Amino acid sequence: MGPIVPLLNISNELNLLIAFVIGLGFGVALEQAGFSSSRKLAGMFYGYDTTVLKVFFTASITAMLGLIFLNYVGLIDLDIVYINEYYVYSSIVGGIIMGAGFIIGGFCPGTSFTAISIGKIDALWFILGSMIGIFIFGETYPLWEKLYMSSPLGPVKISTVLGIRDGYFALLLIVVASLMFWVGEMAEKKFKREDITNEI
Amino acid sequence: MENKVKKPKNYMNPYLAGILLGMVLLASFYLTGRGLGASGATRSVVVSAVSTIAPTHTANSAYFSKYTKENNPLKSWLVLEIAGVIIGGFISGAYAGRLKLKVEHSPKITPRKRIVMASIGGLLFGFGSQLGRGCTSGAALTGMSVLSLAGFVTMMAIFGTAFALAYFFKNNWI
Amino acid sequence: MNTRVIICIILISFGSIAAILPKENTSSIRLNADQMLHEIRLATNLISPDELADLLINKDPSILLIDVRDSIEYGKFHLPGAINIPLNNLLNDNWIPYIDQISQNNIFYSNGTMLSSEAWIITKQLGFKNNFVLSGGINEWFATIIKPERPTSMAPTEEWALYNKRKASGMFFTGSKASSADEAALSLPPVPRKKKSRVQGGCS
Amino acid sequence: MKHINLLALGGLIILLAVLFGFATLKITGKYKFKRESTEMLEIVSLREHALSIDKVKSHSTDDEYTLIDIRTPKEYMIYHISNSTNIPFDRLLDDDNMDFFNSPKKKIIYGTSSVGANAAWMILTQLGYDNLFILDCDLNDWKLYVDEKNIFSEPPKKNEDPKFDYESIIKETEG
Repeated sequence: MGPIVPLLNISNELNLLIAFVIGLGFGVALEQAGFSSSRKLAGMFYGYDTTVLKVFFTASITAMLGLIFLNYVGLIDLDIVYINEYYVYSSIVGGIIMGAGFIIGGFCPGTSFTAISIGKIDALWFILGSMIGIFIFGETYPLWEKLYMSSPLGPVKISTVLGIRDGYFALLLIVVASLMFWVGEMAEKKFKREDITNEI
Repeated sequence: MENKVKKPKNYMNPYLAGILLGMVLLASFYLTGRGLGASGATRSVVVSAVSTIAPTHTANSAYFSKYTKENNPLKSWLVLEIAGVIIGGFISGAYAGRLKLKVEHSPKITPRKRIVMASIGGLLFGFGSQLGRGCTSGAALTGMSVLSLAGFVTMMAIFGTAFALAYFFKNNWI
Repeated sequence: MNTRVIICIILISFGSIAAILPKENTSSIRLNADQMLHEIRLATNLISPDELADLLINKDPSILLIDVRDSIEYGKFHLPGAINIPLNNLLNDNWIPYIDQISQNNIFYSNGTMLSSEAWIITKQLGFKNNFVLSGGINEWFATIIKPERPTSMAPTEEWALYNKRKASGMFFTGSKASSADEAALSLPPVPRKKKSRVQGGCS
Repeated sequence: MKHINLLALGGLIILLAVLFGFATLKITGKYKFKRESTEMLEIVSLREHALSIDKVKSHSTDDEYTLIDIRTPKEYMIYHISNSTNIPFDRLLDDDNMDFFNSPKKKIIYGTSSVGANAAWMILTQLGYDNLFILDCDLNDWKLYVDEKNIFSEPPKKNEDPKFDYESIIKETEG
């Protein structure tokens, strides 16, 4: 009966070992998907390579369906699984700043670590930059504290907000994702960049 | 003279890699009840650095003091997970023959400009990930799979802004 | 048939299966129908008036009597040291710490055993521990302890012993000491049961 | 590369199928509680489900109600209220019994004591079944009062009715 660590209160060290192993899987999946190259990541926004879209949505849908089935089978207790708290303004403003950082820097924290692991120097600078960014946030925190803490709605789920069951929403998301995959592949043909794709 | 440079293997089919990543994420939920993350690890590194340099300062700084409760901020779940990511990435890169020290940049810009862009992007991302309580893997990917509204909003904000600003940074990439 | 089409077909098929799965069951309820049936058949939660009398006489501190009738009946008469939780606000927030705890033994009672067993079934389902029911309720309490029937003269000695014991305990409960027990019951703050809380996670 | 892809893909799908197959296999607790505890409290507090002897007596003749005896088949054989069907408490959750409770007819449950009938009523109502009632008296009283019609001058009291005047008895013994 999952989740294992909290329910069987596994020792912290073993939990950290599990974290490391999961990180291994995460690293392999990201690198194999091609997320270690910033130009492949940026490809989504210019159409020549929509890998990010495909991998990102397939991954979250697979995990979502997995959780739904595990919950139905009774193998996982969803009351214990972490659900991100929703703070309306900080999620939006934070997302916008991160979006800008994504298109300018070409990485996100997870992919930057994968890129640096195979020798990408620009990923190293991205990580240094993000450390400075975090430091700045920490130091100037009182300025943003009000925004950071404003309108907390707690771990609200999108299916409860829409008033439909988790299963329905998963199906809805899959249909939307399939359309996006189709559009993505069309875009790849339209904005074909032979020079970039052979290079990455 | 066998110095023919072996051509690196090409990337795994994105859908298959997506399912693999989904399985890893599901395993993380089943084993530990929490999803993946990344920006938290960078923050732990920053917190441990700042607290070693100026312990009194971090103790009374409103934000950092929240993360210095347990003795060693580096001994946190996310830091170990990111250590795994780095080694996992290395293994996969080695297998596929993609290990190479280089600055990947569009031919139109110099490596120096690329590095400047990367660090500015990193700065923005670091700041934004603290404000948004998680990055693409922590808030967006994990959040979406547990159907959390925060996950979807953050994901849409990130991708939306990136698409919107794509035009202005076109020559950085294409 | 490129992989995109295959993947989409697979995901849509699994998605539609997920969509028709029945609504998630009532999450807060811990026991399902079979387990509940089994618990009721075991009837390990019933305490007889004689057992209760012994517990009260030797002042067992871990006992808390909970009267599930409404406040009017409670006002007219209630067992010594009992607190009043009317059945319809059994699950109110201010009473939850009393019925969902691990440090004391609650004994639900009412005039009969209907209200008290209903209260017990509901608390048992939610996984609350150490709740019991006074079988027969106050009616039985009066019939055996307060006004025991005199056994016939030829009755065996055990019956007479039981009758005398009940007569004595009856005196205990009708003497002047009965009222003092009320205050003692509320002094013990119950230790709450440790519930599984949500894991801390994400990057915050 | 194409070949390995499809192979791995097949493996993953089989894994998912096995997981889901295991899901449908999980039959424990086939019948799930549909009503939350708070909703049960509201229904219970109405006290509409516990019928007195006289009410049940009047209903037992009209065919809109059926009587259900939850005692063991042996006890049912020895004595049972006329035209009642026997569904032992242990067999309550069997499939054919569950279908029986699905029928729209009003049903009155009775057992050796009203408390046993009440427990069965609680489980069935929480499983989502409706128009269920119980006979709020011990079967013995019913037998004496209805069948042999001699002992009691007025009908036997419900389980929750006070059988003594508590206050006066306490005052009288205290004085």
